Amino acid sequence: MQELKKRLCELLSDGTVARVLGWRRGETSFDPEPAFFGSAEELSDFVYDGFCGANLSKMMIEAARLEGKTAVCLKPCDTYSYNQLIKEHRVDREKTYIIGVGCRGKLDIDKIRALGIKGILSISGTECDGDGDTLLIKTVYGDKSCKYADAMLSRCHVCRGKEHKIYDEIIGESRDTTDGDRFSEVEKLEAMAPRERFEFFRRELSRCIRCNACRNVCPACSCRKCVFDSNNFDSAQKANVDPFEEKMFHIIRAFHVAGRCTDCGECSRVCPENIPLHLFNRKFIKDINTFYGEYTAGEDAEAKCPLTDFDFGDAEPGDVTSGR
Amino acid sequence: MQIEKTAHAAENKEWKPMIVAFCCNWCSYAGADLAGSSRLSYPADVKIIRVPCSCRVNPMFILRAFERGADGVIICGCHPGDCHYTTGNYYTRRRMALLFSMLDFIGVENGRTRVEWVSAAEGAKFSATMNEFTAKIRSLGENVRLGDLRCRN
Amino acid sequence: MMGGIYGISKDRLEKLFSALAAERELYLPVMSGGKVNFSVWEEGEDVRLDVTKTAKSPKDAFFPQFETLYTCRTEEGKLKIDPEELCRREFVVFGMRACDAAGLRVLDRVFLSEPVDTFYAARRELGTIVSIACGEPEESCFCRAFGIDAASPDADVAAWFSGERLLLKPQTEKGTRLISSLSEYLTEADGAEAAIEEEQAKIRAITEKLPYSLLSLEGWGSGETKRKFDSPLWEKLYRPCLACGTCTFVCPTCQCYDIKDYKTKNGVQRYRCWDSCMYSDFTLMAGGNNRTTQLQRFRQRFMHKLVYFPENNEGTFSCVGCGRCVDSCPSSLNIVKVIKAFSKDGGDE
Amino acid sequence: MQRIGVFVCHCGSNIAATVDVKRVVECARLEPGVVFAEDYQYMCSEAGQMKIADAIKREGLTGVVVCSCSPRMHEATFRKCAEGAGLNPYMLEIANIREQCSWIHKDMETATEKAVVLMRAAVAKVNLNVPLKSGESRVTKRALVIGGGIAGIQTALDIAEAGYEVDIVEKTPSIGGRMAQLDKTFPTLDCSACILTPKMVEAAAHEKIRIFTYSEVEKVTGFVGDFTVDIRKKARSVDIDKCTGCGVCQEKCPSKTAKSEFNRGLSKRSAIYTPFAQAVPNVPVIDREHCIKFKTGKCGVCSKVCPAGAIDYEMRDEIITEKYGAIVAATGFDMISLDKYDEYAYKKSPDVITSLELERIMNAAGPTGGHLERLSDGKPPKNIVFIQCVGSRCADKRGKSYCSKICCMYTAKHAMLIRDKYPDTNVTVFYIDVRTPGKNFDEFYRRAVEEYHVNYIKGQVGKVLPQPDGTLLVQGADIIDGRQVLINADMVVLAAAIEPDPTARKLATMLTASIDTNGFLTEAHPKLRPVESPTAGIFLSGVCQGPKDIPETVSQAGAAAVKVIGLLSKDKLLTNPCTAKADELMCNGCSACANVCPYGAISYEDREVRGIGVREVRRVAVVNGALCQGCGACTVACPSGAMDLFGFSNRQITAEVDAICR
Repeated sequence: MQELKKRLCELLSDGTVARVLGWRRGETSFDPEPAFFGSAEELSDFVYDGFCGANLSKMMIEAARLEGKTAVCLKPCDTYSYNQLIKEHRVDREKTYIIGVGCRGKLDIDKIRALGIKGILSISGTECDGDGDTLLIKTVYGDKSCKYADAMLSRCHVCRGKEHKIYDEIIGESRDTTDGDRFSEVEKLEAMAPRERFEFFRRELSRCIRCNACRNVCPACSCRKCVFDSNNFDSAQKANVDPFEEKMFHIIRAFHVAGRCTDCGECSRVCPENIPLHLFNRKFIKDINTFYGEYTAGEDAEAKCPLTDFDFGDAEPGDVTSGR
Repeated sequence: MQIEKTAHAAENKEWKPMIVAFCCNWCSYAGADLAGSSRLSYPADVKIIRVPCSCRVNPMFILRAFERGADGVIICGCHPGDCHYTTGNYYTRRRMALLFSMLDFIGVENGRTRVEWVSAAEGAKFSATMNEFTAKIRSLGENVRLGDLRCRN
Repeated sequence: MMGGIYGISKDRLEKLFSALAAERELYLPVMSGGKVNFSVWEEGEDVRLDVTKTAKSPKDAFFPQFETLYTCRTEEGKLKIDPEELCRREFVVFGMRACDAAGLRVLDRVFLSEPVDTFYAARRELGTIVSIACGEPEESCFCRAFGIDAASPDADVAAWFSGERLLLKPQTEKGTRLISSLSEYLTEADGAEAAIEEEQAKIRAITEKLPYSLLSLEGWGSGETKRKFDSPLWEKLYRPCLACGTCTFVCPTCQCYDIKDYKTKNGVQRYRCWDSCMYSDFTLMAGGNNRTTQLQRFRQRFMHKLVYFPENNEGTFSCVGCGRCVDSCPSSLNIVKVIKAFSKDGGDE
Repeated sequence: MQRIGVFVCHCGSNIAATVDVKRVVECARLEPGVVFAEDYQYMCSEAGQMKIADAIKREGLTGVVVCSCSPRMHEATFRKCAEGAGLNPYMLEIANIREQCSWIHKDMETATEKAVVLMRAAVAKVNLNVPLKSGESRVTKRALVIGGGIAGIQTALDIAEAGYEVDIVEKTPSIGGRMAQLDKTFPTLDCSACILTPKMVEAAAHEKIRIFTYSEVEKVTGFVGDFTVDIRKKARSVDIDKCTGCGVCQEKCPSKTAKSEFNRGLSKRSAIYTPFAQAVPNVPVIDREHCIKFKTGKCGVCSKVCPAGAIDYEMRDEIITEKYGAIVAATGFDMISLDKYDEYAYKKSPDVITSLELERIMNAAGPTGGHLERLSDGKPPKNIVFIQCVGSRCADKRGKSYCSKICCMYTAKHAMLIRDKYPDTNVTVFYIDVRTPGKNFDEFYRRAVEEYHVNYIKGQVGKVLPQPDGTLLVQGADIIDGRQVLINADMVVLAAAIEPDPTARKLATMLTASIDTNGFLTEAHPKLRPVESPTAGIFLSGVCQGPKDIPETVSQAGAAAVKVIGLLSKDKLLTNPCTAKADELMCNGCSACANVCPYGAISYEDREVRGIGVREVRRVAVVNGALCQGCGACTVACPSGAMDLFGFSNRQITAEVDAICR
């Protein structure tokens, strides 16, 4: 992190960039927040560790409106999102200086809590450049520890690789964290009977409180005004009124980001009710791969989105659902 | 604390399926007209909404229909390659393939949605399709998985 | 029976719940999908009284996220209005924490003052609260900063876990009624006072050690409104805010709602649903919105909780320090950070 | 709130026999927004229309629903009627209670119930209708014809004759196209040049026609009535105004190694050349690849010998930008490459030739001076085999799935001409089918068989094997007699499939005109709009749209011209008001809509956007109303719903859904 901080200071002081977008140390060792830094002095609060899971690429939409260049710290998975935003003309590459930061998996405080660890005062072993695989956790109820991997966000277990797809320079090492199959959850559901699937989603979605965190954090959900906030379809709504409304919201949201979603996993990370929202997106990704050939949104900034493209020989909607 | 309601107890009236058919203006709507002028009947449960092209059909409309109590939604357009706007139905095909797959994924019976290509000359096909689709919906019964129960008030 | 203390062994709780649920609706913290929330209890559910904080506060037992106010319909061209009936069933919310119970006092100030919100009042009337002291407070808890004692909840019935027993102490008439109706399952607990005191001491000792417990609210409350409003700190603080409504919807004291119409077969159903000051259409009017930026919306939330509300309510803050927003903010933003930022330099920077 | 009138038509008994129209009227009266409802025997009759018009005026209606037959039948009628009564025509909607209700249902109760629902949906829609006004766009009264073959020439001449200016862009040095390469034409056997060259001259001389030869279309922007086209005039190296066409330069040119394109590579030409003697313009070009001056810097013979001083080695490509109201594609065809047909030994033996090469051989101005002889040894062939459908009606990927249409007839022509001129030559034709639908075509073919005794064998040729003695062993099958046929031929002529000119694909992209899987430009409707592209203002002439012979090409060329004239005769164009429009405040500028627009109607502009609390420059989608055809693909591609379609708006369709489902 020191190297990264030093480089950021340099970029600011030599005038390459007007500001830095990174993470600011929070009140504890596990609540850093995304922040802009305008000077080397402000950077003293800069932090980059295992809890810096937030995908900063969406904030670059805002940064594009600011005067001068912004240096942004992007993890490998974030660079997909950034590419996708370039493709959609939402960010300004010219005004961006991308520092590809290393990643050895990001941590989820809820995972630690789920291990029954309460009253957490501080956590060590979260450094990005460290290579320990144990976290030491000080709590009001005594000292605890857990495996780094056990505290990782679910998405990191099915990481698509630690290669930055776009960057100006890379600082820090990455470590492969993949130990699961990205589509296994989707496949498991597919194998279930429709009735079971329905019950599964009903149970999960019934917890939705329509807080919109999933939408607002999503780099693909970058609409200036969401359809669910406008009256264009007579669809303005914020209540979770009935099980179907959540389905409508989540299905449409997933549909709108289909072919654009980079599977960054932010939706599931931020859900206060722990709803596995990534399942919708992954289902679309899997279907797109199966029906129209492998496609990875954000792999580059040029490829045509499968939903604004077609092939004369595409599968018929009827075959697709009965084919299973 | 989820507000949940269960489907209304059997109303006195016999259940009749409610089916929304989106038809493109150039082929399928004309196909429906031909079915009409050829007196090829199909159930009155099918109600047609005219759209310029099948690619005008937004998934929002489909979910809205289900939310409002539709039991089945069918989209009809020109055959691939014959689109009045050259490429519209190709986009429809992709969009609906993905949407239907998703509905299936969340456990909605996949017979409730359908896309059928019907040309202006295929009155008989239009009628046959609607008969078949209605029969399918009847066999599936009332849509309880997607409906918003308030709309039945 | 008022004043007495009653006990029940942990393994008989399930029986107690059955008895409670037989007569009335029973809300309990239940685990589903890895999260604990209050919901109407059914046999066999995974009740988790050990979890300090539910994801969502239990306020929606009294102020649901969505409720119908009335229904209009046309019949033969004539308009008919069916008002929604007020709550008529008794219910118990079992397992609330001291902070949540205090949260209801905040809601009371809003909904029970004139004009009284009849929907809320009816539920408040019929609902009995059993609140359990927090055996294991968490790091994000800071109820103490608001003068709330996690060790002695202010509710119809206060309860403590002590060893293998749950000790219950009715504190209101409603609470007494509830306890008497359960005499079959409860026994008068001997030496309970001492056990409770012991438990309380333990809780208070832990609370001392929690990082935010000693948060100072100096400078907040009424006064110096404009200075705080104009503080340059907001510009820095709001930046990571996603404008989602998580903090508002998990909060036990947020009380804002929106009223909307749902079109039905032959009319509309007028309903209200929680609103969030974080949303861009919050207080949207025909002529536009008086808060057009996220900075303004962000500021509104905290100014309301820490300045406007106390100003209008004899110094009572509209925050009870439950810490749910601290736990759930996607950007790790929270009221603690705001309070601390201002306390450092009074907000002048 | 609208003031809607509902008019329910009995259509005699067509509707009234199965739908209780009175009940529909009664139900209509209870609908929100409806202030008036009535029924009538025949709404489309003059009296019926009067009722609508009167009610509009009397009741101050702002919207009308007619419950009647299909909108495809009378929507235009009723909208015109509404307009006459002072109501915006787009405030009227039809509920189709005949084709989609009374005609298919027998039970009165059921039909009436459905009719009421359809009425409600229409009322719900009209409640959200807004008056729409067709936009106007100007028309540039000049046409562009791309391609200078017979199709292009004919189209240009017809347009010019009607008094409009027209430009022809031809990529080769001369107009004339494929027809100029032909010797005789079927079924009259008249000389191709004799009927074509006068037209070429006429076009060149016409005061309304400008011809840009050796030029290509580089860029097309704009839309119907108002296209802007960049034309690249390739450097000819010869001043077209000074050159007298004397031909000395070509005679003296020391580089004579280039293959003559016009003679299909069967002869050589000089580096400075005109493709053929009757070229229009009769001005040579310098082929810089073969010119010694350009290759080595030394030579300059042509410049020295040119009496007019027309040679200009410094000449550069020039871009001309011109505005047009209409564009006609007449890019024609070429023969497919036979590289993949090894079995016919086309590459191996000079005596296996294509039909077009035979045309050149038979032509008096061709490589052999019109004498039928083998290219290998110059001997007259005694046995000639014609093979049909080489690459046409082909199931595999090497060829084309379609019928090239002209081969049967030109082969009959060739066979007949050969038998006529060289009666001792045996001519055999292998065919799959002989297709002769056309005026005097079958008679022509019968003559070849009956009078000229051409040996037609139904069957395909498996292999052509060059023999050591210089002959070609043709192994074929006679499927009628069910036997193998072996012929020792001196010459084999392949009727190779024709395919769209390779430039058509690029052009289609520039014009946003669609092409089919075979590369032919697609017509707007295969039957009713065969000479128009789906893209407004783009017309199709000749083989670029599909295989056709000369008479068909000429008639299509004329038809395209009429469409162009019809367009250019207007001063203003009314645009379809049911077009898409983006809400600037909501638009993300993400380009999803533009990516699915088949008409290139959506562009992006950096515009200052103003709204409550918003004032900034943003990249927003702008729909060109003149180009947009209103399909709505963009509206679904747009995630925020910023893009909406007039006449079929999101809220309108949602309201219809709600009305049907409630």
